[in-house]
Amino acid sequence: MDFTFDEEQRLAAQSLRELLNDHCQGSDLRRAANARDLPSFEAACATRRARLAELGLAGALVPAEQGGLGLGVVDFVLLAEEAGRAALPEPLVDVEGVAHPLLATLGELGESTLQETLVGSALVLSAAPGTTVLANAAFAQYLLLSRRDDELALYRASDISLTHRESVDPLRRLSEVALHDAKPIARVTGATTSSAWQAARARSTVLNAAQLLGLGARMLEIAVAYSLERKQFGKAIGSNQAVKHALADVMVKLEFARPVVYAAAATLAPVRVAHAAVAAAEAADRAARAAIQVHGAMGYSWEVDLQFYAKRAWALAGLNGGRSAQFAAVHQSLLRGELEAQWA
Amino acid sequence: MDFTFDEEQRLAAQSLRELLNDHCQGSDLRRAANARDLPSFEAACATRRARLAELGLAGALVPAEQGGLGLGVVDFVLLAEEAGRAALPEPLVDVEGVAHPLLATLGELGESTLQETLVGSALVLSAAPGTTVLANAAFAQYLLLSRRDDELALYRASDISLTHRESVDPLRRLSEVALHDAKPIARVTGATTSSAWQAARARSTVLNAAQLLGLGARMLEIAVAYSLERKQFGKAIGSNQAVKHALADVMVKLEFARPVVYAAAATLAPVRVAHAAVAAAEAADRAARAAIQVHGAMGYSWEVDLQFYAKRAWALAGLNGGRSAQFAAVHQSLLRGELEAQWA
Amino acid sequence: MAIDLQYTPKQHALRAEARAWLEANVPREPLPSYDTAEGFEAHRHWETKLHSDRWSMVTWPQEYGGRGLDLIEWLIFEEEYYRVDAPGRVNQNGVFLFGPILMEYGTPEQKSRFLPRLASGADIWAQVWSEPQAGSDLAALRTTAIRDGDDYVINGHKIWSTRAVYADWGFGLFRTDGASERHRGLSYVVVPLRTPGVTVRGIPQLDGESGFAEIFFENARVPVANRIGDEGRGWSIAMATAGFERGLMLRSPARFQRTAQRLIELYRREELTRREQQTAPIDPGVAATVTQCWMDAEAYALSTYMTASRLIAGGSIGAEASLNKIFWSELDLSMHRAALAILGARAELRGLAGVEGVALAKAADEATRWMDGFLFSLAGPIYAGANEIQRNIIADRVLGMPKG
Amino acid sequence: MAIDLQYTPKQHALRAEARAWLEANVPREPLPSYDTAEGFEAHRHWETKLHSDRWSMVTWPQEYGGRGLDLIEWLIFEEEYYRVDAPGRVNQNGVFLFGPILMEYGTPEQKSRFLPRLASGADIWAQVWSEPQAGSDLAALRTTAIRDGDDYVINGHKIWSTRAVYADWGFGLFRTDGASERHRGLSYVVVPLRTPGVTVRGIPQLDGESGFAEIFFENARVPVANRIGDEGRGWSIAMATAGFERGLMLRSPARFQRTAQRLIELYRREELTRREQQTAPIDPGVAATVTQCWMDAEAYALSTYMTASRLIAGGSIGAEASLNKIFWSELDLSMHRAALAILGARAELRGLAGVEGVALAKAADEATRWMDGFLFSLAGPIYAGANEIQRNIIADRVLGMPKG
Repeated sequence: MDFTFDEEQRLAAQSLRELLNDHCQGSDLRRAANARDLPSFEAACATRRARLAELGLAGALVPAEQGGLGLGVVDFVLLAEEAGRAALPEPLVDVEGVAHPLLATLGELGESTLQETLVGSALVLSAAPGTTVLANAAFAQYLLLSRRDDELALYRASDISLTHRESVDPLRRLSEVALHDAKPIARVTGATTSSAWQAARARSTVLNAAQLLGLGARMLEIAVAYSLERKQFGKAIGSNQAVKHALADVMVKLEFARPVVYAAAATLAPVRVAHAAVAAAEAADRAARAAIQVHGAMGYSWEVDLQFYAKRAWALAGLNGGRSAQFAAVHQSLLRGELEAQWA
Repeated sequence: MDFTFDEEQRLAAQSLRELLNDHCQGSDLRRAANARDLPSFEAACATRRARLAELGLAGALVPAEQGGLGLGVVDFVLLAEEAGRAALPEPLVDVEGVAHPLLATLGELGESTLQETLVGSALVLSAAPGTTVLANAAFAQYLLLSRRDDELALYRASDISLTHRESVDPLRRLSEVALHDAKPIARVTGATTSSAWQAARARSTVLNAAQLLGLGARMLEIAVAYSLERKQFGKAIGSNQAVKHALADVMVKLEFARPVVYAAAATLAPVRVAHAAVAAAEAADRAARAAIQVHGAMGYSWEVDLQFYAKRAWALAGLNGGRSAQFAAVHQSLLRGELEAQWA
Repeated sequence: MAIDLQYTPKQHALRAEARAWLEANVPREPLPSYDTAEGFEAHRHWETKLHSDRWSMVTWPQEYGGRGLDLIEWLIFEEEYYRVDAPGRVNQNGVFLFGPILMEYGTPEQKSRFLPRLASGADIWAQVWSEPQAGSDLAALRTTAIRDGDDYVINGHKIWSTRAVYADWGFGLFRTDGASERHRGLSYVVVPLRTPGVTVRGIPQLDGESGFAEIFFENARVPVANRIGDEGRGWSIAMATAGFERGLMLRSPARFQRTAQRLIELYRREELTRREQQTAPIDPGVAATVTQCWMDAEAYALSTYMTASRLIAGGSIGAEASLNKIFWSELDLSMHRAALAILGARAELRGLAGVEGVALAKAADEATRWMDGFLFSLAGPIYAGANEIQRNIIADRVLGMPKG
Repeated sequence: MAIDLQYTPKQHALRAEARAWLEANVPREPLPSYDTAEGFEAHRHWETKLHSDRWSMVTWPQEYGGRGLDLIEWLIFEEEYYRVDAPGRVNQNGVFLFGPILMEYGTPEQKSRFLPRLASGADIWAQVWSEPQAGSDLAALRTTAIRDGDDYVINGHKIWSTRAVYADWGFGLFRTDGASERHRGLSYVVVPLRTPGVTVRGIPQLDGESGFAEIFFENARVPVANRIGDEGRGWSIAMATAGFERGLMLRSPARFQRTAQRLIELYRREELTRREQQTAPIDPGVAATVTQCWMDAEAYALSTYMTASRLIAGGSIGAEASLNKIFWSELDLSMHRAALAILGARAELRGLAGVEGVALAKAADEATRWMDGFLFSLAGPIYAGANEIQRNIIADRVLGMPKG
């Protein structure tokens, strides 16, 4: 029993944080958000994308024998948190945390595509069966999509109908996805496929929870900074007890969501994963509301960077069934008498 | 549409308040609570009981042709609130609000008992079918009890097995009730009986809600007074924003529970009654918690009067199924699509 | 005349008349947002239409184009208005805030100059209170209106003016005595927003539209005749705007009851879908919130009826403005959060109104309405006096607790 | 050695050993409350029993009768302790608060004088901090201990001393410099509670028992040798007690996990009954709260394991004490409120333990346990520093916000 991250895990997160400090500040996000079309959006993100590629995270969760780094989700969770902190527009979590290891389960069928995407010359994304809208699909060359739980199919993005849709988060480029009669370039079926989808969904859920943690922490920082700077009735609003207590409560929510997310990443136990999603979404939502309210009318405006983090938090909170479905999952476990067996 | 109490309703409540100001202060309650046995408890309450009897409320909700005042529940709701405010130990609400009008539905069968209890020479109480514990039964000469919804039976208390039980509220003398083979002195059955029980339950629920309102308001007053008196770090604790906001929130809860309780009393519509029970219990519970916490460690002690009001609030909040069952009733109405039709 | 929650025949008749008129006249399709140029004009047209049958300002006296309705009648009208999802009132600042002030403090000339155009929608009014350094603290205002002959010369910077992007006129407080401090030396002045020296700039909101504006004044001249009430008396006139009626008129209970109803519809529809698809029911937390929201919307309505009855009976106003503000703003937020939780992943979709043949269009429209409402509700606890300030007011003025 | 949430073989072995010992030795029937004379002695006996097999203070060094366990091992022991509902620790003030202070600041003589008797339960210790005018504000203490030869002469009035009604000794802060103010001039002194000049009076609580006491000092004399650490240094010694370990040791996560488990059992049992009786299910609000409580109890446990791991790895403590205090106290209150809501009308019944053949006995026992827990949990947000003060600490010290 050792519930601490090791040096390597912490250093990797540190490197990503430094990169994002340089290339993913509010001004960078604003430039991308103001882009009128896809090419100018990509241009606004080009430098950061290049730096990210150099970081060597490709195939982080892909087994070493398939050319990846062979890491576990727990090795990736702090990276996801950093991506959240920065409201990173790039789908680092969706690709390295979810799609790549899923692609690797196709075995030989997906081998050439895996090699192509690992070296960064192409992007692969995945979406659980039943998904109709997918973020960042417009940038992908390959998509793992399926209509059924027990089928995993790899498509060329160009074979699929993708239509741009607006998200509340200006940095999430959504596409409505329609398979029509597209033919996959590889396809597997059967029970192991359905467990591969389940595992992908668990990774996605826990890593999104980690992003929400990062977003929440960032919004808390922004709120504190603003409360020190902004004066009302002649003193910094941050000296009001009501403001202090609201932000202290945000910190409580964040700090008790944190170990839940890490434990979920370490165990991938279904109840822990669902709990992580609930706790992180709740903490991030609380942070967003408190931060917007501390900003007073300012929090309501496009001009403050806070909006980027808040909108990302709202978008991520709905994924994989959303906070409500994950809460229901924990509740169902309770009704089935499964919760008592979690320890010892 | 006129949502104001009239002069007569307000004056009746005013009279009761004055009586209770004289005879139902914390010191009076404490004397009764310290009583070791039933006779000394009754002695501690004797003056107040005599004054209450003089108030002329007997048969308030009994039709005039049966010797009552012929009032409606809405005429009684402010009186119930005053009884709550004072944590009145006597079962004014249970007798005049619930049992007497229920007894009146027995018609000729209960006529002589009704006349006896209306002139105050005997006390009648009622308990919904299924009840095993009844407050103040030890003081009653007659009990309306039944094993079934569609049966209403009047018993002599002396024919029934009553065993003293402790309540968390030292001023509620509980009895465990067992009918065994007792023979009722009057008995009716049938559909009208079950609606009589339902009406009694609705009256009990809404008038208990009114008592909870009064209790909540009293606890808020006590908390405010204490916060002005008690100093910490050199200033009255009531000057702390955290304390102010907590008490302001109690007031919000109380003030928005109030019209719900009054509307429930005026209409006796099932959803409104359930809503009243939920709102009043929530407001009183909030008031109790805030008041205890404002009192700091003092709130935890037997020495402050606050305890009497808090304990009464906790006891009343569980009656008629309790806050939880009433909330469930509103929720069931929602699921059945009944809530949309409440207005216009 | 004890408590009686039955409507009178006259009240029933009013409801029937309002319902018939609204059903016949409310636009079939929702108007575009009044925070766009096109939507603003569409809403101005709706104001004119309302006014043509005296439904625009039903509580105003008949002589000014109203119906002289009392507060309960007004509540009934509002219930009908929200029942049919009639358009938002683009001129609500003029109708509910400025109009009543003008009737009380304006000169006969001012009334005849402003009221008819306000009533007909010919002039749409914006409120011009806040400044960058004075949010909830109006006494910290610094924008000056200095007398120069028959004019005031205005200099300064106002912000968070609702509707000001497209409105014709603004009303607000200006410092007419440059040397004064705090509450003293402020006057209540109305300003045309399309006049030299006045620059209006929209502030894009979280939802991308501009409901608020900044206004820059550089030697803008308005005649002294634009001052309402005495010079230096602006503070007390403005405070008369800040009481109960203001809170009530701008946040009628019907609005929250309608939202609660839409939330229940969303909940029941979703439950039905899940039963059909045999997936897990909605989580009990959201289920409980939906029920609680219905109860709170009812409580707010009942409370308003009770207050209205008391006012009609000659009673006076207590702490209702602060209590109401806290209650409705938290309710509104709670309802929208619950709706977004039910929508799940659909919640992030932005509207596709008018896009034909798109599978997502209905879901996206619904999501947009709830998300925009959510963003708006986030501001609820902020504007018109932060809830924390309302709690201070309750504690200080009602509960009698000491100032901090 | 990345994150690894598997227990080691050594940890498994410890768990097995503790489980076996506890199952063999824990009293079959719950002991009477330690706030009664009889219950106090029964609990003292249990302390002695624990100590006889070195389970009394498992984190103490072996030389003082402990097992030198690390924090994670301690957590495992606690899980087993609560799993079998073992008795509350009547000497917890001594074991977790005073013992560690004595080991760090005491002289060799003091250690050999106090530690063995503390460890064996021969002496039960009470904490003697608060005074009527100094609740959370310890620097406002006024009770004096003035040097007179080789003695201190104590005068004043302490209050809210837990366990003091029946305890043998008390530890606390006294003003040894009568002219000093605030934090200066305080010393850490231990006092026998059965000595001339010391009057202990129980304070009946909401549940009718006396968990707290007032202590009146009238020229009570204690030798100077009863001072722990230097004269006038009491404040910093006391503050060393107020950190993370204190909060953790007194509120081990296992306690809240056990309560959450009992709550879930209550909930499931009630659901079953209602299904059998075909009555409405438990309301969704309570259902959601039960689920949330389980999650929060888990979160608290995981958080503690994370902190313990960090401390074992040489890390230092941040704001955990304040964060934990807020979290567990609100969780504890929430669990008990949910239980009372499920119990409904049964909740008001007081215990009938030992009353034979009474139909209500089981329900009344269960209700009493939850109601007493509820009353206790109400104090949670108050004692050991009100939650509002903890929120100030987080805001001021961790978030770096300005003092009010």
